[in-house]
Amino acid sequence: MREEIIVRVGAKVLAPFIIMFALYVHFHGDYSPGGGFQAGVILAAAFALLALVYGLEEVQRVLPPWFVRGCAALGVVIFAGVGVVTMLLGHNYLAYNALAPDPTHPEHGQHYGILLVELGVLVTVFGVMATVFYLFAGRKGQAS
Amino acid sequence: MTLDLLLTHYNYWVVIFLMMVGFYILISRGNLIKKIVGLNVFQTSVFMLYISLGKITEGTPPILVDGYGEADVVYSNPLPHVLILTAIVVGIATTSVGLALAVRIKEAYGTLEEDEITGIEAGIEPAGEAGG
Amino acid sequence: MTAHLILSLLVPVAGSALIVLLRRNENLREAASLVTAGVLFAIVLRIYGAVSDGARPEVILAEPFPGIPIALEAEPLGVLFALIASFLWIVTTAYSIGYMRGHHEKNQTRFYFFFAFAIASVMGVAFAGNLFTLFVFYEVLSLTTFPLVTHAGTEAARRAGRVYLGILFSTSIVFQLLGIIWVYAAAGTLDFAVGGILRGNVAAGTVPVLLALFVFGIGKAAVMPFHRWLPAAMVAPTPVSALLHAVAVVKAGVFAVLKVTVYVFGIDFVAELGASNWLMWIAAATIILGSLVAFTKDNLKARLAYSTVSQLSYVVLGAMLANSLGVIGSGMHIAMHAFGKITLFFCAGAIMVGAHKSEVSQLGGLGRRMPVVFAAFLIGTLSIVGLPPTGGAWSKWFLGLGSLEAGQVGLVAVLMLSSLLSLAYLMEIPLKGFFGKPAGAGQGSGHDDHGEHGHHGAPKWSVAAIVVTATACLVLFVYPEPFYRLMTMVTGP
Amino acid sequence: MLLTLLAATGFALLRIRNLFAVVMLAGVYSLLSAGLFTVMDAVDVAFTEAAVGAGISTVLFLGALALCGHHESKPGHTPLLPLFVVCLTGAALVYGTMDMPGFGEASNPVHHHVADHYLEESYGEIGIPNVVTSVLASYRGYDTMGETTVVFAAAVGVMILLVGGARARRARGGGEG
Amino acid sequence: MAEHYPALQVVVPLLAAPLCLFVRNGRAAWGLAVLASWTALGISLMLLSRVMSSGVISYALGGWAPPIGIEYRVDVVNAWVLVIVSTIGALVAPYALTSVEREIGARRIPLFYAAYLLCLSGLLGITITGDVFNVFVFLEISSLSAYALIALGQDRRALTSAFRYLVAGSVGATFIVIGIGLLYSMTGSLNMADLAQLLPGVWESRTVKVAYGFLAVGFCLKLALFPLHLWLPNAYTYAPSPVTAFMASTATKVAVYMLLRFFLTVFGAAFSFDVMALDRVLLPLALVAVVSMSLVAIFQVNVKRLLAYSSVAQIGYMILGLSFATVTGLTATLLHLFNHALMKGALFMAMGCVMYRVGSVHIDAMAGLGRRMPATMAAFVAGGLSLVGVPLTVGFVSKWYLILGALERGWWPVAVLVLIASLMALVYIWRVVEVAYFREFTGDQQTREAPWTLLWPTWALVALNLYFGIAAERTAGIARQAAEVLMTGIGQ
Repeated sequence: MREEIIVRVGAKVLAPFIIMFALYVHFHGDYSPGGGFQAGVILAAAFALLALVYGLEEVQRVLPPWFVRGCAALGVVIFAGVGVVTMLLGHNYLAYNALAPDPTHPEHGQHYGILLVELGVLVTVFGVMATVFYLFAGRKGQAS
Repeated sequence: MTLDLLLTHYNYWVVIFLMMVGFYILISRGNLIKKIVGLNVFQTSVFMLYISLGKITEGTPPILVDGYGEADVVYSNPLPHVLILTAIVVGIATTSVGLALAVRIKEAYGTLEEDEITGIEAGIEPAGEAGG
Repeated sequence: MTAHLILSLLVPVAGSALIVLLRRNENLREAASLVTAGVLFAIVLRIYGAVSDGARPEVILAEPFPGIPIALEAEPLGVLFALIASFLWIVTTAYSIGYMRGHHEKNQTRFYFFFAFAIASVMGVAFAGNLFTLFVFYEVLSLTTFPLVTHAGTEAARRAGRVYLGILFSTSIVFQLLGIIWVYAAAGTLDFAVGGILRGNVAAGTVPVLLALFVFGIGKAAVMPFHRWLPAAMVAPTPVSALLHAVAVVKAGVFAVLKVTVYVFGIDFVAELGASNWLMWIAAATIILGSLVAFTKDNLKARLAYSTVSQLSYVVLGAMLANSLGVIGSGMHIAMHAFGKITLFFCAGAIMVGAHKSEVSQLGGLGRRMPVVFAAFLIGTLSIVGLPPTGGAWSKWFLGLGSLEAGQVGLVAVLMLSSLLSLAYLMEIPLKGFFGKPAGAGQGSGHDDHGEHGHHGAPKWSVAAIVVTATACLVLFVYPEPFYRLMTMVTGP
Repeated sequence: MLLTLLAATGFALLRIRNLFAVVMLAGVYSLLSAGLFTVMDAVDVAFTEAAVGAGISTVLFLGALALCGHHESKPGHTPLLPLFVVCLTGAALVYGTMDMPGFGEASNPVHHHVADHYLEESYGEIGIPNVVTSVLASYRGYDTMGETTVVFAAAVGVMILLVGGARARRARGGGEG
Repeated sequence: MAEHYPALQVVVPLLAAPLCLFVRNGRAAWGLAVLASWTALGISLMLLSRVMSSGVISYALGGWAPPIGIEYRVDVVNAWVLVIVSTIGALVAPYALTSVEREIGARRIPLFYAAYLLCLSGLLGITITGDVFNVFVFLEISSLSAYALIALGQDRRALTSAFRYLVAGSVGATFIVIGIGLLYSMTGSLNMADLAQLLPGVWESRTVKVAYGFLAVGFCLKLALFPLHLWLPNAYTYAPSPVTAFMASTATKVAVYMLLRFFLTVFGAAFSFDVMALDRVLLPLALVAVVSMSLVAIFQVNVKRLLAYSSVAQIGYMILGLSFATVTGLTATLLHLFNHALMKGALFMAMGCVMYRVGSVHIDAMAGLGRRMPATMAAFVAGGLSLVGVPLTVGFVSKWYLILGALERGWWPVAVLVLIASLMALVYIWRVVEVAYFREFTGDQQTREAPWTLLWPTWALVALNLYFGIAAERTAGIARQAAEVLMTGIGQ
């Protein structure tokens, strides 16, 4: 597959678009279908595509396994951390209103909160999907 | 009455049929990967049941067109969607762990057929226990 | 006085700790054992003094269930039992020093440790303030005596231990515990009370069933068919057989039966309903059958064990008679049989250590070499049979009177017959000892390996203990007063 | 129509023993169900199902098949018990739906307890038009946190199982317990 | 901070889990796990004391009042279960250090602790939540991490048993989801308290009854009620020792709790017992479980498997208490939740010590260990006696209430069966004891007592066994209060 120049170029061209699309899905989640989870999946799929075309090692040089693993954990920390922050601000767990204490416009705090937790979801899902993909793909050589 | 029931409920019943196909694959097939496929089908069908619950005839997706829900626009119920989004994620999580287990089982036993695994385990049972 | 109650439990426990601490020096260790026993007896004497003056000290140790505490209370029946057990513990400790050394037993520290623990649980049984506490200490006693029974660690000991714990636990869990919870469900309390707690709380028809749950559930009373554990327990070292399986454990069983009958059911209640009639005859059957089996046993300890089975049912019988005389006889028999039977076991042990003989048929002529031992055996025998001038005569007397009062002439006959039987199977031993011919060389060939130890005769410590208990048997004939008074306090005027 | 296709796919899944085909069909099944979700106004769900069911999980299945081989052997015995269990379960469910409110009726209780609140108040309270996102990230944000954790747990699980590879397997030979 | 305890209860271990992946060293991950689990224990104790003194605590997550948002609702019942889970969690965590270093490869140790913490937070989350769908989410957190933890066992059969558990667990979870969906379709609500208000209006509908059935099957799969227990024995046998100790003492307990919560609070005791005849369905199943599984346990040669079968039997006791449909019966169930966690925890931990030194838990491997590893085997004996139900141990306390409950209903044959089953427990425990104390030691002469790092958590549990066996007043009081809450239902 490595010799197929069209595939290589195609993948190279497509990948940024997929990543762009993922980010669009993420940030436009408020207005249309989509959000952190779908974006994370798509993002991971982009790298999976690159890995299929260029080989696992190449992609792992850009995105080392420890990095994606860290992402998987980081996302959870972000999400749960938002809750802890709102708690420290004197509100209930995950009560985003605490993030922008403006009684007339509670939605501001909600915006920040949703943005942050969606980011957490994105990071975790991307990290997890990439990790799982690496592990399955990386095992190929060892199977008897 | 019967016809009425049929018309208003056939959707559920087809979904139930699909569920049962998945369930049947899950519990009757010996191949571990096929079992996981069955589990997927089973769960996806359950998702359909939920989404069916949320559907309102003539409704539209629950994305507010003008900010506030106007009376003349009927939105489908968003809550089942949210639940199922969560459930889908849970489903893929289970699938990935199940597949990882299947891979390891294949490596350890050289097979993915439940019968053969049971046979191997029965075979090593005495030696394994006594050697313990 | 409540402090004394707590001390009666703590002293043996502390003693056992001391024993472990002093395990390096056996003299100190055994001194600790003796001192503990002495202190305990002194404490029990103080309690006796208070109780005979009419005090009823009580103390709550813990309250596991709301309304069901683990409580200690000293009342006459319990004091009687505690008095016997703690006194005989001193004697047995002295005896076992001689025995254990003479027999070169292993793991002596473990032996003394669990022995002291067993005594602590015996005290708990004696002073139990309610049925729950009684059950708790009863079970603890089973557990703490298990390592003593299996002391030898051999295959035979393991099997015997299985029978021992198996029967004691299954009866106590399936029957006794069921009975206790049933009583609680019906009466809403488990406290012992004069006159019982069941009157008016249960249907008349269930009383016999409930009573049977206790009589059979208290497996330590060894009522047939749940007696098998007692002969099995004889694999233990002789001091264990002597104190625990002739006195403490088995008496804990019959004591519990008596106590339950008197304080949970109430003798009048039982008598009115005739709830115990068929159980009387079970006890009577055990008396006779036990004696008959004893006849067939050539092994001395086994013979004594079946004799115990038979004699225990005297006590159960006395309780089942459900009248004052029967109960007095019952309590007296706890005391009298204790002194008699412990003497017999001491003698058996002394013969084993001194002459390496364990079978009745090997005893011929030994009496001339061990006159003190065999004389004591004779006294013990008389006491068990119930002949003057020994204490055993009194308990038989009251039991007989009780049977007559209950209108059970047949039971009097049973008592007579069994006395004759026991006379026959026990007298064989001193008779053989004094008048029989020494065992032939052919019979002894199997025991040649003992030759190098020689026939030293019984250890001094042991002989001293034997003399004490045998004398006690005689003294109790002249002076049964303390026990009699305690029992009349139980039954009331 | 979609439902019929789904049923056909399900049946094919049951019969086919080549696991590659099965996995592909499972992907098709997911896509079809995504279509169904769209028809039923669940666009978010459809999007996710397409990405997950047809995308990621197919990739994972293929990865697993590459490691495990792809033929399923013939079942050794007639699975009567499973069939019975399945029929019983299905019958119970159908029985249960008898009293269920009709499909798509706006008066169903489902649509009126908390759903009304989400549709009517969410713009004021949260200020974004996609109600699904509002509910997902805020009203039931905690569920979503749980969901994120589930995904993370899956990653931990897969790592536990597949990290280390061949070395771990050799060690296994000695560790018979 | 006190008002946030309900959230912190779950979030502390949940946050600690990803942090385990950032520390590269197994010991640091262990430190995190210990810290998080002890914090969770502290929080659960404070929650319990607050609930006891001032009643139900409702915590609105995200600040959205229920039923709009997700609610955490703590009453005596789940505060009690939280204490059970976090107690075991707090003792297994320190125990794991030494055991895991022996049984699990170094690279996986941080992962182990991450999965362990996830499992703990999942179980706590299931217990504390007042929202039925949230139950499912946290159920999956705990289940997924449990599958992975079990698969960490050294034997390759750990893999297959984890897979079987995964299938059974997923079927159970899916059934629960179906049940929840049906309930939702009839009421439109997911909040437990809310459902409890709404459901009486639709009691008569077949949908609710079927939902009930699906939830029942789902929970019974999760709690391994006979005959849905088949996944359990192997899973417990081949999992690493600390995992077995943890799972056996918590996972099935939480499943029992869910059953109680759904059937008695959400549906209501009246519906469960009068309409669905739950008691009459569960009674025979529980009795068969108690007797047959005790019997099966007698014939096991692998001690961990023996204890696993015993667990299935003990779950039967808990369900039996429920089937009495009385406050006393439920008290027995709730007490046994706690007590069984204590005794099985101690027993499996003792087996972990044996595994550590001897490398096997086959019954023949126990020969002579009474002398070689006196503290370990003494702990086993103590835990075993508790399992049998000897007085002064917790096992006796639960048995007491169970039999009292049976006699209150006048079901004395049930009481007799329970007692006979406890004799069977005596038989299977005693088999091990005899081998340990009466057989000659045949193994490696180097075999010594287990290290104290393993022994102290084991003995801590043994001590709790004895302490709450004597001071059962407190536990029994809480259990009774909780039983009354369950029987009267919510808001009445």
